[in-house]
Formats: sequence, C-alpha cells, structure tokens
Amino acid sequence: MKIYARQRHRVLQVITRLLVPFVLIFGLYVQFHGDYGPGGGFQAGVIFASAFILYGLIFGLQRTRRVLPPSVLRWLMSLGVLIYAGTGVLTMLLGGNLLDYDVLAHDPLHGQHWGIFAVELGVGVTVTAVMVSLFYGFASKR
Amino acid sequence: MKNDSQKQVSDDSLTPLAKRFLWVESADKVRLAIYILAGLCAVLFILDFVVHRHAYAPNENTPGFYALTGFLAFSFIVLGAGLLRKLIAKPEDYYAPNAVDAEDYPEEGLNREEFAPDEIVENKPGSGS
Amino acid sequence: MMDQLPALQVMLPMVAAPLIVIIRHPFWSWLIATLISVCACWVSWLMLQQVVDGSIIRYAIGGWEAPTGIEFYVDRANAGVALLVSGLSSVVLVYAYHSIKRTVDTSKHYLFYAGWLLCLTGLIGMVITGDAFNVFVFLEISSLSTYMLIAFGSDRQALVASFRYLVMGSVGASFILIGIGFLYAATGTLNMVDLAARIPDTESPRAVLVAFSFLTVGLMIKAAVFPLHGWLLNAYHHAPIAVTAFLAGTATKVSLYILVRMFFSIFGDEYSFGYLLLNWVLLPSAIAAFVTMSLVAIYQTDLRRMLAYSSVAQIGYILAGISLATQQGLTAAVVHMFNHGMVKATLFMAVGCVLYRAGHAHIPSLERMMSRMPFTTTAFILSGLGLIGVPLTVGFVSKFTLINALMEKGWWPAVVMILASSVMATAYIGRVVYLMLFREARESSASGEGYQEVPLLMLVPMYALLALGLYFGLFGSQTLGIASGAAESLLGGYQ
Amino acid sequence: MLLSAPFLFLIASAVLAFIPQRLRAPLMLVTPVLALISIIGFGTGNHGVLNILNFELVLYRIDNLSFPFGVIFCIAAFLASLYAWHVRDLTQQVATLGYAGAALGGVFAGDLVTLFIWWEATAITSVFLIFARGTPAAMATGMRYLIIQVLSGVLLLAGLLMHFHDTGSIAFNHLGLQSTGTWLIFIAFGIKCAFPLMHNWLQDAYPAATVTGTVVLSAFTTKMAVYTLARGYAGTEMLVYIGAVMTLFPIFFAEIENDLRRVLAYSLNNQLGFMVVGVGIGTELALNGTVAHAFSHILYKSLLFMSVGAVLYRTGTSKASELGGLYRTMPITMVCCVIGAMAISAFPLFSGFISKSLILDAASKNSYYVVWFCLVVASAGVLSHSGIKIPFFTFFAHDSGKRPAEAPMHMRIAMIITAFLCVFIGVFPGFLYSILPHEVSYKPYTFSHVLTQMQLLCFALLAFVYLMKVGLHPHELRRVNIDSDWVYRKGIPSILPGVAASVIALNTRSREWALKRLERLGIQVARYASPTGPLADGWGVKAMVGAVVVLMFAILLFNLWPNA
Repeated sequence: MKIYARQRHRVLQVITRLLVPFVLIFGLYVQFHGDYGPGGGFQAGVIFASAFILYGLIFGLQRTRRVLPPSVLRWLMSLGVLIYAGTGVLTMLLGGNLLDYDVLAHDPLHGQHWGIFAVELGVGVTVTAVMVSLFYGFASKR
Repeated sequence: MKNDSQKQVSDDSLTPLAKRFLWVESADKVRLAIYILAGLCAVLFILDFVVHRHAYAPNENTPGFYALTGFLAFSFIVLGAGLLRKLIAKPEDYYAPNAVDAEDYPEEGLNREEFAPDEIVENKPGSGS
Repeated sequence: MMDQLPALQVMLPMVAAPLIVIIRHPFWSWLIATLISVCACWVSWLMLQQVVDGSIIRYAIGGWEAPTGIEFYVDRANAGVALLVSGLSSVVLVYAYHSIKRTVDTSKHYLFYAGWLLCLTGLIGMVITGDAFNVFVFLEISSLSTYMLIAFGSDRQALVASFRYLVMGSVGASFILIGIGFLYAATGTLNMVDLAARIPDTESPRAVLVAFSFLTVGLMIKAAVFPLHGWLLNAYHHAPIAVTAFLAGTATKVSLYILVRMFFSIFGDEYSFGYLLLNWVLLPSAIAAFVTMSLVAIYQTDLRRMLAYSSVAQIGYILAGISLATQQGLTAAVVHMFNHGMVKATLFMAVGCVLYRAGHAHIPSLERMMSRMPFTTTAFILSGLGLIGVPLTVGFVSKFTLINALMEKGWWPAVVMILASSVMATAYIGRVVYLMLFREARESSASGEGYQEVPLLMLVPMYALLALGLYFGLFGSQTLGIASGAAESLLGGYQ
Repeated sequence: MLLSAPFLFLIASAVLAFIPQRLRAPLMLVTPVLALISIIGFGTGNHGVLNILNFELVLYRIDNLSFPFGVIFCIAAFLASLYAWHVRDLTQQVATLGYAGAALGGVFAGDLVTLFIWWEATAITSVFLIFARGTPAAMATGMRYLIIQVLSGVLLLAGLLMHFHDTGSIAFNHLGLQSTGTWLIFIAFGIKCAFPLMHNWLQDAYPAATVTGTVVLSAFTTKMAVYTLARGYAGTEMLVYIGAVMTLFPIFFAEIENDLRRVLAYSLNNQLGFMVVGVGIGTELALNGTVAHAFSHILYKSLLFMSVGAVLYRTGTSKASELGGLYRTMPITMVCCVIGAMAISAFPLFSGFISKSLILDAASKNSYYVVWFCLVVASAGVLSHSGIKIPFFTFFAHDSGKRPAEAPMHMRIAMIITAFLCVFIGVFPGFLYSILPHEVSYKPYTFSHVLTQMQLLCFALLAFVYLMKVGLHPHELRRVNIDSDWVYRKGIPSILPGVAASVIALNTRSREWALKRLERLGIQVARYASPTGPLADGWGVKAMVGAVVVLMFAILLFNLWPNA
C-alpha cells in the first residue's frame, strides 16, 4: 500500500477531515448503545479504529502516528483488557461471582447496566487499539 | 623334613609359638604322634562297645560304624579323587588367557615380606607389618 | 474467597498479562509473571484439596447457572491437570530468567512474559472450563500466545516453526470449532454436563458422529498424536528453551486431557470405544508413535530434537492408556501425563542449561559434560532414567501401570511394543549419557575452554522439579492414588 | 528408613568416596557396628513399608529367620573390613560396603521386588572385587561371574512377575514349587546357592578375586541364597537330594585342586549342601540347623579364606604345590588356620560341631537315612580337603623354602577374633542357639555324640596318615581340573568354529543373502529414521493436512461401520 500525502488529494483530505469526527461519534454511539440495541464493544472498536485508518490512508502513516503513537496503542490494548478483567475482579471483590454484575450497584438491574457498560468499554478500547496497530503493522512493512 | 640347606632362617630365631611346632621336623616325634593317634583311635573304638548310644538311623548302633565309615569314606574320597584327576586334570594354562589359574597374583596387591628374625626378637610375637 | 478459586485461577494471569505490558520493565515483568504463576499454582493446589475426595466445584460465571451461562467445572481430574500446568509454569518461569535473558532481546521481555501468562491463562482455562465453546476460546488464547512465544526463538527457523504451528494449530482449532458447532446443532447446548446428558437422546446421531470425528481429529492435532505431530518437532526445537520446557510439560497434556474428557465424560466410553471402535484408530497410532518416534530419536543429532521425538513417543504411551478405556488404562494415562510432564520439563531445562553455556545442543559435541557441568549433567541423567522408566523412577511407575493395564486387557503385542520402545529409549538416552560421562573430549573441542555451571537460579528450579520427580518415583502410590481418582471421575461421566 | 542396616552400608559406601584416605578404613569398621545396632534397635517386625504402584514393598523385615543372618552378615562385614584394613583401593572399599549392604538388603527384603533389586545389587557390587585384581584374566572371570549372577536376577524377575500374575501378591513368604513362576524363582535362588551344575561360577570366580575380596565374597551371596531358600522353599523335598549331591561331589574336586582358594570354594559349596539339606527337610530342627550352620560357616570359612589370603599376601601364591613349611614363620596364621580347619571339620568344642549336628540329627530323625549317610561321608570328606589339606599343605608337608613374614597386624587381629568366635560358639552353643528361628532343645554335647564324631574324625585322620605313608594320597600338582563349566568355557567355544564352518560351507549363499538383507534393512532403517529421513523430516504442512484427511476418513469409516 502506498500512502499519498500530496496536495492533489486535497478533495479526499477535506472530506476525510469532515468525516472522521462523525465516524468517531458513530463509534461511540455503537459503543454506548450496545447494551440496549444492536452494537457493542467489538463493532464500536472497529468503527472507531476505522476513523484512524481512514485518516492514515489519506494523511499518511507519519501523521497518524503522531496522533496516536504506537506506545499509546500498546497501553490502550492492555488498558482495555484490564478494564474487562478488572470488572470481573471487582465483582469478585464485591462478593459476587466472576462477572456477576448484580453486585456492582444497589439493585441488580443497575448493576447489570454498569457491568455491561464497563466490559464493553474494555472490549472497545482493546479492539480499537488492536485494529489500529494491525494497520500500523501492515502499513509499515513492505 | 628336608632341605635344611634352603633355610635362611635358623630355627633358633623363630618365634616361641613356631618353636613349639618344630617337632614335625623330627621323624621320631612324628611317628610318636601317629602312635598316639592310633592309640586314641583304639580307645575310641573300644568305647563303642561299652557305651550304649541312642540312634535313629539303621546300623548306626553297630559298634564301629562311625570308625569304619570315617576310615572308608576318607579312603574312598581320596582314592576316588585320584582317579578323577586322571580324567579331568589339564595343564594349568588350559583356560588361559581367560582364567587366573596360570597367572601370578599381581604384585601391587601383595606385600611380600621375608621373615626378619631380629625384628621379631625385639618386638616379640604379634607385631610387625 | 475459597469458592472463588476457579475464577481466580484464570483471572490472576489474565489480569497480570496486561499489567506487564503496561509496566514494560524486563525484571519486574519477570517477577510479576513468576509470582502470579506461583499464586495460580497455590490456587490450584487449594482447589485440588477441595475436590480430591471426589466432590465437584461448579462455578457459574456471572451468576448464570449452568445450562444457560458459562461455568467452570472442577473435579479431581482437571484440578490435577491445572496443578500440573501452573506448577510447571512456576518452576520454569523461575528458571527462565537467565535463559530468556540470553535468547530474547531485553526490550521484548515484557511481551514474552505477558505472552507466557496469557498462554497459562488459556491452558488453565481450557482445563477447568465446563463449557464446550469456552474450551475453544481458551484454546485460541493459549495457541495464539504459544505461536508468539515460539517465534521468540533465537534463530530464524523459529519464525518458520511458529508459522507451521500456526497453520496446523488453526486447522486443529477450526476442526474443534466445527465439531462444537455440530454438537450445538444436534443438541442445542454447549455446556459439557448438559451435552453429556443430551447426546444419548439426540434426534440426529449423524451430526453427533460428525462432531465427534471433527473434535477427535482437531484435538489430536493439538495433542501432537502421531501422524499429526509434525508441528511439534520444529516448534520444540526452535522455541526458546524455557518455552519448550513449559510446552512439553503442559500444552499437549492439556489437549490430551480435553480429548479424554470428551471421550469419556461427554460422549461416554460406550459411545467412543464400545460402539465406535475408536481404538482401531487410537491404538495403532499410539503404537506407531512410540515405536517409530523412539527409533527416530536414536538417530537425532540435536538434543532438543531428540527429546521432541521422544515427546511424541511418550504421547503415544498416554494415548495407548486412553485407548484401553479401562479404569487402569486411564489411570496409567493420567499418571503418565504428570510423570512425563515433570520428567520432560526437567530434561528440557537441563538442555537449556547446556545451551546456556555451550550455545548448542549438538549431541556429538557433548563429551565429558560431566566434568564441565556436573550438576546439569546429573540432573539430565537422573531424569533421563525417569524417561526410560528405570525402576524407582516416575517413568517406571507409569510404564508399569500401563503395561499392567494392557496385560489385563490381554493386548500382549502392545506390551511387546512398549518394551521394544523402552529399549530404544534406553538407546537414545544411553547414547547421550555415555557421551556425557565417558567419552574423552576430542582434541578440537578440548582446546575450548571448559564450561562452568549455570547460575543458581537455573539450577534450583531444575533440581526442585527433579527432586519432585524422584520423590514421586519412590512414592508412586500418591500420584497413582490421585490419578486413579481422576480416572474414576473421567470414566464415571458427569453426575 | 535411612537408618536401616542396608541403607547404612550404602550411605557409608557412598561417603567413602568423599572422605580422605585415612578415614576410609575406620569408616568401614564402624559401619557394620552401626548396622548391627540398627538391626537390634529396630527390633522384629516389618519396617519401611512402602506402597508403590499398589504393591506393598517391605524394605526391612526383621523376624526370627532374617535376624540371625543380619547379625552374622554384620559380623562378617566387620571382620572382612578389619582384614582389609591395608587396602587403599577405593573401588574395593566401596564394593565391599555396597556388597554387604546389598546382601543385608536381600535378607531383610519382605517382598520379591525389593529382593530382586538387592539380588541384582549384590551381583553388580561384588563383581568389582574380582575386577579389582586388575588383570585381563580377572576381567574375563568377572564377566563370566557377572553374566551368571545377572542371569539369576533375570530369572528371579521373570519368576516374580509370573508369580505376581498368578497370585496377585509379591510378598516373600513360603512359595513352594507350585507354578512356573515359583520354579523360575527356585532356579534363580539355586544359581546363587550353587546347586550342582549351577555351581561353576563359585569356583571360577572366588579364586580370581583379590586377597581381601575373596574373604568378602565368601560370606554373602551364597548365604543370602540359603536364606531365601529357607524363606521360600523350606520343606521342599527335592532340596534334600540336591543338598546331598552338593555335599558330595565338590569333595572330590576339592581333593585334587591345587589352588587352595579354589579348594575352599569347593568346600564352601559342600558346606552349602548341608544347609540346603536342612532347608529341604524343613522341620524346626532342620531350619535351626541351617541357620546355625550358615552362621558358624561364615565365620570359619572367612577364617580359612583369611589365612590362605594372608599366605597369598605374603608369598604371592595360594597353590598347594608351591607352599609348605610356612609354620616356621607364620605360626599365628597357622594356628588360626588350624582352628578354622577344626571348626569346619566339626571337631567337638568348635563351631562346626554344634551346628552341623543339628542338620544330621534332623536328617536321621526324618528318616532320610541315605541322605544322612551321605552327610556322614561328606563330613569325613570335609576333614580331608578343608581340615587336613589346607593347613597341612600350606604350613607343613614338604618345606617349600619360603620364609615369609607373619601376616600383618590387622590381618592377625582379624583372624584371631574370628578364630576366637569359632571356638566360643563351639564351647558355648547357647549364644548361637538363642538367636535361631525356633526354640532349641538340642544338646550337642552328649557323650555318644562326641564319641561318634571323634571316631569319625580320628579314623579319617588315621586313613590320611595311612594313605600318606602308603603314598596313595594324591600329590599336589600344578594342574587345573575341569568341571562342568568346561561345557561353556571350552566345549561350546571349541565346537562353535566347527559348527559355524559347516554352516558357512553349507549355507554361505543364504547367509550372505540374509546378511545383505539385514544390512539393507539397517541402512533402510537408518535412512528412514535419520534426521533427514522421511520418518523424521518431511512433516510439512501438506503431509500433515494429508494425514488429517486420512485420519478423519479412518475415524468416520470406523464410526459409520456399525451404523451401516
């Protein structure tokens, strides 16, 4: 894949600049709406990552790396897993079974809500980070 | 009983214990010993007629049973062995080199030491090495 | 907290792995990995204590009870395997510090140890989960991290080996997935206990049959059963030696455990062996494994490769025990899993020590190792004796049980084959031992400097494992007792 | 368990290698003492019960039968160590302790598996006492010895496996000749016990060992075998006849043998015969006799081997034809030797008298009259080769002109202690009788018993004197006498070339063909199994996937079969 970061792609660049925020917001929507409707961490993560990938396709790897450095990605990957696993551990610490969200809030319903929310967030963060780093990996090696 | 010339050690320098056995060198004394043995045998034989023995095996009570058995068995064994030797004796190196028969014992495992009368005289028996 | 043990077992390494990635410090990541592994080992020990009397722990994840939710199902059989896995992981991790420092670039240490913990997570998860699909998930976790660990090997071949394993492993995993899919289609459940209950009255026996076949072949690939062992050789040869020691002791054993679980608990031995004649497939491949692979091992010139072949042969023994489908045969299989795990790990650790000092494991160049590295060589020889199955060693315990089980069933030809392969094992171990002890060093290699013994941190875990092996060799009835209980649990199916 | 007698010996033998030279000999002396204390300290009962593989291994069973053997083995080990004080050869020292430990282990083994392990251990440790002589001939002899000993172990293993298969038990109690397994075990015991035609190793190997090694060897292996027979086959009638033959035939060989250490080996064989007869009779009295005889036998046979060994040590030879007249300069050795000779000939007031008569008495009481008579004849024979021949041709007879110094101090002490024990047991039989397996009501010193024994011995002596005077007594010649081991040492090897030649002549072509085939097979195997061969290599992804397909097909096929 060749990265073009030239002036003659001005149209693409402008449109991309316009698109990226919407993609991000859509990603967040899918993420946080996941526990009520279609969606969830996996899909949201991929959508979120696609924003960066699009950015990278148009503006080149260097610029994307400046926006989202690989070290941060690695950190995010781990963080996502930690959020997921941490939720599980937290439920255990609160006296329930692993990933038994009932104990997270005063009533089970809220507990389930919070639990799913946290877990999906973890998944989303990790998937985003993994997708982007996959992109980095493929893009940088020829 | 012979070969006094071979001796490098005179009989006088022997230990007291060894001196007690010097009688075997003298033919007379050996003969005397044999007479004593024969006498002893005679006495034992006669005793057999006097003493009543309690026995299990047949013939065991027959007077002279043991005496006869001892004498005959011994003779039979010795003579039989002599005949056996004619059949099976082989030169000493028969199994060589796979057997130790013909070889000398390795020197490093030995401690050959000639009898040294002086040392014995000084230290009395039971010392040395 | 005691009732949370199964969850802890999996979560400990799983949480620690990302932490290590965040910390990124070589030493600290090693320390964390080791400590976590030791904790996991302790947890599985506690767990074994809870179930050793024959009771069962069923842990519902998220509070959703069994057929609906996912559960961990722990009984004597898998608590023991979990202990083996976590225990070996701990020991080898302690050992790995120096060995890995030598082979892996310092900047990547954190990745290595994180991968190790993920692998541990996957293996333990596979063992204790009670959900068929979850088996697949954990299998993937462990497989993926294993590919990574193997690729850390110092030579370029490691990448190839890792890739070959990846291809084969993926084939295996997809077979397993397909099998699980068919099972789900046929029965409508994924929970193993539920599966076992529903399979007999399923309406589509063909689907179950196909599922059974796919699962068998898939697991046979992962367990490196004889004709499907190709990935193992290069992987063991080129991986960092600590990884090899860990994998040799655990990875194939876990797959074999799943295989056994499937045969006896899910499908039931009636189905697997009585009705479906599986032992016409398993036993021939087992025998072919320990005969041909032992033979091949004799001719190897690289110590690691020789041991890799021997591993395939030993898997053959375990498989032979499984294919008997009797209490005693299964006991032999289970006890051999443990014993061989310990022995082979020790052997690979000893080889690692040789590698650490000599830089190679070329067998003909190992002359007079005894005078250069006495402790390492002693460990190698002692555990080599165990591998052969000399009386008073662990190998004898398991081989004897196996032979006894075979004789009980009247399979004399198999007994003869085992004895023949033991002779071959004597040949390949004996050859190395002879070289190490007696052969005078050749002029060329004698001119090189004598090696020193490896650091204490490598020797201590090796000897700890060795001592454990010797102990279990002398007091084999303890392991046999647990294994016999495990076999009972497996044969009895789910209550 | 580490404090049990066998393990004490093993530990000590391991420690020997790591301590300085000057501490080794003392350690070898201390070990038997500690072991004896351990045996007494543990007391009767089963100790060290291990459960391995669902077998109950009893490592340390002390009961009435094993206890006396344990005691005498410790004593023998002590005396042999004292006798070997001068030895600086680490191999021999380690082998001595290891061998004694293994023999003790065998005696205290409560099950057949443990017994087997010690059984083989005695073979492997003891052979070093022969190797230690260091000559190629000794190596060859040692290998012959080792092969036969290991063969015995293999038979034992095979027998115990079959026995286990039959009965499901590995306990070592009374076995009896009831199945193939017990027969094999019987033969294994018989080899170590030097049954007729299985005896050759004894006469072959013992004279080849080192000066001190023979003393050690003489005590353990055969007596361990006697113990195992007494444990497993007491009352087996066949043993009575085997034993009777054993008492008789070695006498003839001993009579004409030139090497005095081999004479003693034959005599050892003959004495074993008495014990085997005792085992075969199997009554309490007979078993008491066996144990008592083994006990006193170990002492006086050690004593004889020590004195002959001392002569060898000083003169470099143990051949009767080279010796004579040594009483002048080795009087103490001579006196000890005579005491040993009198003990083995069973003169009253010596140990042989009070032990052998138990067996003779048991034989006649149980109506084995022919056997009893054989034993009486053999008793006269014992006098001929051990009682007279050994001391007479060594220390008296014609003067060889050799004037060696008296044996070294430690040897003298060892011999004097042993001689003292021989006399002590003979004079105070109660001490020995009190440790026998069964209650002893036997009174050895009755007038008629003393009388008959004296008659037997004195008339035999008279016969000796007579035959010497007449000149019928065989002279001592530098000759070897072939025994039945000729078959495998000369016979078969000499026939083999002829047979092979004819086979080659007849079948050259087929042999070559077969060899070529074999060679080709070897090459083929090597090619397939070599690191680059198809068995080892070539497991590429394609081949693997192929295998997957085949296997899948096979499984499906087998699975569908019953459905179709």
